[in-house]
Amino acid sequence: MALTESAPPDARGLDRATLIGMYRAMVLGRLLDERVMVLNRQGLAPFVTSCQGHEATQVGAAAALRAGADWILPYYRDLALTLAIGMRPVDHLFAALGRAPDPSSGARQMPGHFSSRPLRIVTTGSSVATQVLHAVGIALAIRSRQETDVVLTTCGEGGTSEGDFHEALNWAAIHRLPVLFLVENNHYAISVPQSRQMAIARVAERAAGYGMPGVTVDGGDVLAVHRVVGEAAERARTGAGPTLIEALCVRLQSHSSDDDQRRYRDPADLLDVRQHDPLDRFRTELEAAGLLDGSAADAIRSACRDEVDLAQAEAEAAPVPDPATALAHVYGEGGS
Amino acid sequence: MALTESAPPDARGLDRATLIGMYRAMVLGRLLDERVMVLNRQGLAPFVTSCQGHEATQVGAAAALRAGADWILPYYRDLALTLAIGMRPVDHLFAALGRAPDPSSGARQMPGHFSSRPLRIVTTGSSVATQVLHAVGIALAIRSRQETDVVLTTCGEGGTSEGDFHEALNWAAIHRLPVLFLVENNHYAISVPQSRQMAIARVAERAAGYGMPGVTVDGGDVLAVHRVVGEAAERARTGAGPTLIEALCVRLQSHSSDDDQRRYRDPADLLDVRQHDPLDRFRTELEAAGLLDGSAADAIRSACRDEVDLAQAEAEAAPVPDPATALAHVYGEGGS
Amino acid sequence: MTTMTLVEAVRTTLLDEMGRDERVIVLGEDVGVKGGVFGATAGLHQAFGDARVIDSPLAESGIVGVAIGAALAGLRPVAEIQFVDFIPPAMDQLISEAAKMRYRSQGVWSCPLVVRAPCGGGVHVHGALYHSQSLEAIFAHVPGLKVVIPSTPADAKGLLLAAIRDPDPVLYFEHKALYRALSGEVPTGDQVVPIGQAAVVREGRDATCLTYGATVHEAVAAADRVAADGFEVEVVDLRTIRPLDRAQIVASANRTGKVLVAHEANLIGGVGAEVAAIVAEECFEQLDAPVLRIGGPAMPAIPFAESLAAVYCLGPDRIEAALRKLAAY
Amino acid sequence: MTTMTLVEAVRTTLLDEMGRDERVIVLGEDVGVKGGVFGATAGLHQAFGDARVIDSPLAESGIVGVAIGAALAGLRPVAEIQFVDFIPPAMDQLISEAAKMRYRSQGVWSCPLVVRAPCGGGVHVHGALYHSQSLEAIFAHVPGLKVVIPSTPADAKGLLLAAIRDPDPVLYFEHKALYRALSGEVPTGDQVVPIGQAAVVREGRDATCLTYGATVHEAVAAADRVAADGFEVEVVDLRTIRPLDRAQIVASANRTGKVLVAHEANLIGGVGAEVAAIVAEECFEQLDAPVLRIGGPAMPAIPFAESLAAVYCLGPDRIEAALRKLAAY
Ligand SMILES: Cc1ncc(C[n+]2csc(CCOP(=O)(O)OP(=O)(O)O)c2C)c(N)n1
Ligand SMILES: Cc1ncc(C[n+]2csc(CCOP(=O)(O)OP(=O)(O)O)c2C)c(N)n1
Ligand SMILES: [Mg+2]
Ligand SMILES: [Mg+2]
Repeated sequence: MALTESAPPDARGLDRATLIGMYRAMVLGRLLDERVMVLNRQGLAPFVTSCQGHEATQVGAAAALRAGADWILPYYRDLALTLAIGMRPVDHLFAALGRAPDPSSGARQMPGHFSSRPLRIVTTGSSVATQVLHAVGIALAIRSRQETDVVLTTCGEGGTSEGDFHEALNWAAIHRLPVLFLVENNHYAISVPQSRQMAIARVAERAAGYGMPGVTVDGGDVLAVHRVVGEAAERARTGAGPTLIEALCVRLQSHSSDDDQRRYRDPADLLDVRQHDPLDRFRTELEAAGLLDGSAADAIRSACRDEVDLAQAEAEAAPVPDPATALAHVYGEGGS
Repeated sequence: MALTESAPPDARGLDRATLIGMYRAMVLGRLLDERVMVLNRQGLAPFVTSCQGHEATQVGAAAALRAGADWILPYYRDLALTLAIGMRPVDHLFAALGRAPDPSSGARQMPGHFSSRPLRIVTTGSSVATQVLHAVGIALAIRSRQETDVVLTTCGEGGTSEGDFHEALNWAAIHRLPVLFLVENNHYAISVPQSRQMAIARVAERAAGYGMPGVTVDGGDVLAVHRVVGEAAERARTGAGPTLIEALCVRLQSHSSDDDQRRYRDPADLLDVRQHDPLDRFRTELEAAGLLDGSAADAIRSACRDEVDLAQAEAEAAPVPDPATALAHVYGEGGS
Repeated sequence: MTTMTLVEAVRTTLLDEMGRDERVIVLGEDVGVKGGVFGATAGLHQAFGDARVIDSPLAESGIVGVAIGAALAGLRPVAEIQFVDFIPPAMDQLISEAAKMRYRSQGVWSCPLVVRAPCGGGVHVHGALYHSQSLEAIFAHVPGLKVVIPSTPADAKGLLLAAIRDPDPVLYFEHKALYRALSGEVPTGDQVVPIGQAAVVREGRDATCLTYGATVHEAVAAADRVAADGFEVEVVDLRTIRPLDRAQIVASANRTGKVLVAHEANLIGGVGAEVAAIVAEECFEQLDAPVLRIGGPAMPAIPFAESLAAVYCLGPDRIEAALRKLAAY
Repeated sequence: MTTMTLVEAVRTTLLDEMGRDERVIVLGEDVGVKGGVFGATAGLHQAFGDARVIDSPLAESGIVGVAIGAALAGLRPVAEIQFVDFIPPAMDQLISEAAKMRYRSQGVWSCPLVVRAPCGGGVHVHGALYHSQSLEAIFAHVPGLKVVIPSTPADAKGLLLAAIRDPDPVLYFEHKALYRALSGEVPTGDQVVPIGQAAVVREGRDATCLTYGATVHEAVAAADRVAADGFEVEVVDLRTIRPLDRAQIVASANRTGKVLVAHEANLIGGVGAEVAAIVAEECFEQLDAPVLRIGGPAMPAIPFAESLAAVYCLGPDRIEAALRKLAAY
């Protein structure tokens, strides 16, 4: 895709500021992710699931939605997505370090279990793909109140094997509900390759069987994702129902900080995915279009690094949760 | 489809005896089903799920398999299927009347929960679609022992909405296992019409999303079902993997003896399904082909009626289960 | 006050509450035009239409999962699972999601959701193994869930109102044998029966029978029989299984010094174990006899054949026998 | 005798048993080349290949349902669920199918199946709410299922052999905190530990602590502490949660007259309730103190932050405090 400063770079008319903003969001996601992995190796962050390789998909999707109005039901890999919607690096670092101000869960959940009511990022648990049904229920509520918001829910290609994924797509299709099912297909579920997860080449092939459109998009192409998600959101807003979107990603890191993918992936494969780093790609595109040069890119990078440094300092200074609160919020007030 | 006595009526070369056998199996299923419903109205059989309208599908499928070698995991509507595989009318009447000799469960389960180890009809519970996964596991065992048997499992179109259905098809496709998934689509799940069950016109459209062939067959056409199931079984036996078969049926009776479909179905619809009675249709075809005439048909009918009469007498004379056995078989012997 | 059956109390309460609060929706298999397989939702679809009375696909995890989502977004869903026996496919949504939603978000998100399901077996319910179970103990073990089981039409109404208005997920189990067997007075107003309060349904000074659901009526019958011999049994209907009314349990046990816990569900690991353990710990000094428990035997559920089903069910006879054992101690 | 960790005992037992019995297969998420997220199946894929060591799709109902089918057809599947927290999606297959298969067919069909899953939380296991639960009480309520939880490498081997050779479905839970924390002697031969037999792991005449899993070790530590003051506690490792070893429970309780039941799982409706209720009923005359229970508080599971997790976990301190309460009674 050719980008120029004068002509809008795609049919959706993204201007330079927006494009640079998307690039910055990807860089911020990457740097924060890298930082958390350093903290992990230092023994300070017990557990990490990395978003590296998924940034284009996540930022492209976020940019196509109305942050704070549209509902987001993410999964544990969506660091860059939740940042792009509006969570702050320090929010994620509170979680990584298990500190009380973690807005997602007050350090009750593992990091990567994002939540923010003001941003309409809905709390998720660890049981894979359960949130896909919640997305449908939220869409039902949206419909019943005749609102125009849409719901985005994400999961990995492994998550599509769960019964809940099936039940959710079926329900959404029957009622033509405003949900986007975004599958971030990185071809591995921990160690299980896609070929042992399904007998089809493309997750999007499932869509027809539910009676909804299915699209496979290059998840390394942030603008393509932006376009596809935007179109699906448009359809959803106008009552045309749900869409299954498969974004082809690469998993640059191991499944989690407890995993070592060299034990089950080919060295050649691991080299190959490095060639598909979505950050390098977008940067090259922006440079080719004359929208970014080396020094601007460096400036973005160092601004992001400063932001992460500051966030880390703030998070490290934050208190751990007060044990006296451990038993709170099991039940709400006002029950009989 | 035109039938003649001399030329085999279809590519699979069914001879007259086979065809008449299939017709007889359908008649027997119908008469037994009607009898159980009479017993229900008399207060003797507490609960019935009728197979009426599904006989062509069930007999066609059974006739395409190797009874006693191929495995069957049926659902509660498969009276004619299990009869055609080799269960006896009296077996079903023992169950209907809650008598001890019921081979399926010794009257522990509701009628319609068929089981016979010698016939490889596997016990099923009431939780819809769970058996579909068991079928896959059995196919796995078949494969691991390098046997050539296949597994047939059935459910209604409602059952396809359960997560287990999805998980089963996906697994079978990945491992190319010898399973036939036969969906008896009668367009209703109790009162819920197909349009509220799925957003697609044909259940078979789901198959492509799993990477297996999907076929929709007129389930009122016993020979078409026989052919489709036979072809799928052939593929499965030769290692080519599973098939999803959708047979379009009519539900002539209410969902069960506890239901009254006039409360939620159009009178016109109920009249219309009557026009699609698979028994009338096969009889007409056989007569047109000169393979059956009125008196032969009457003879079949009265022989079946005699068989059912005898079976009823035997079942009514059978004892109810001995309460002393109620606690047996919770666990097996030989555990440590 | 109006006299009605238990199923009618459920139905009219849903009707009233949907009229009062437009956030309330009903969803489940066959709850629409058919009105549910037991008629508990009859007339709702006519009154409130497709958008608020939703015939779901045949998928229980879907029903509960979608209801959770709707609750997160501000609706008040009342999901019906056709039989409690078909709740297990939804267990992950209930245990992993509904129960933990509030806790895991520090109270930022919550899940006000009711899951109704008919439970139990017994006389004239030819349900067999998969239409007869009582699974409340499983849910009573899960922090974040509440569990209620009414034994009268009035409680059916009062507890259903409480459940719908509760800020948290409530499992509301309706015993099938009570649906139409028994009619009772139901207050006409907005009479909530608070969750967590047991009720003394029969007074007595000599022993306490702690029970709930259909067994309450069998226990009262048994108590009446032993009363003929001067042994007066207090029958306590727990009504709420989680949270248990510990104060009432302990007070009654301390008063009488002899306790029987009785329920239809399987005895081993059942609700009775928790109740008996509470009594054993808190009332040790006051007990004049061992805490007895009776419940379903170690067979998977209630068989189809009546001859076998009778082995499962308690009935007043077995409760009476247990009470006489207490009397004789 | 060889010395090894608990996870190594699981692994070598699987290896041995697959070598001995070609009907044994292993299936689950990441059990193949990766060897499981805890390494419990490491080396199996290399030894037995794709056909017997099967990386499943990410679908727990599928794993258990397929295993059930394989068992029906004569194999001996050992299914791994990656964490016990992810068993709920498979609950219908376990409760409705595996548990009832034999009963509902009068013993004609059966389901010899093992479901292994790591459970529990605690020190240095940063599992948080969904990688820390102990759900055994749910399964212990279900007739037709067996539940075992080893606390030593030797029992891990012996109980796994028993489970694989058992004619019925067995849930086999492995406490993560024990996987590598502790090494122990493991007999080399074919040493089965029969299902249903508790073990006295520490003798004592003054009180009995009934417990299982990782808590056994905490209980022994606590017992050693109070022994310093002359109060000798018998610690009984239940090992099997269903069927419970009633004879051993009752004998020990009768001998000492003072009983503490302790486990990591949530207290309310936990296994301890059943154990306490048995003791309260059967040992009434011998008891010198109320049956005490301690277990997980009423919060959904163990939080991520260590400061919060500490509120959940028992540890030797709380067990010691409970034992001192018994001593003082
Ligand atoms: C119900 C359930 N089963 C298993 C797990 C353990 N688990 C966590 S992530 C994961 C793999 C997910 O793979 P995929 O969906 O492809 O997402 P990815 O991590 O590749 O982005 C597994 C097996 C879980 N969290 N929940
Ligand atoms: C898990 C589960 N949920 C609900 C039910 C109650 N139920 C029994 S049959 C049925 C409808 C099935 O419809 P379909 O699959 O189309 O089969 P049909 O009866 O039409 O042949 C329902 C809802 C059940 N048995 N199991
Ligand atoms: Mg993946
Ligand atoms: Mg149907």
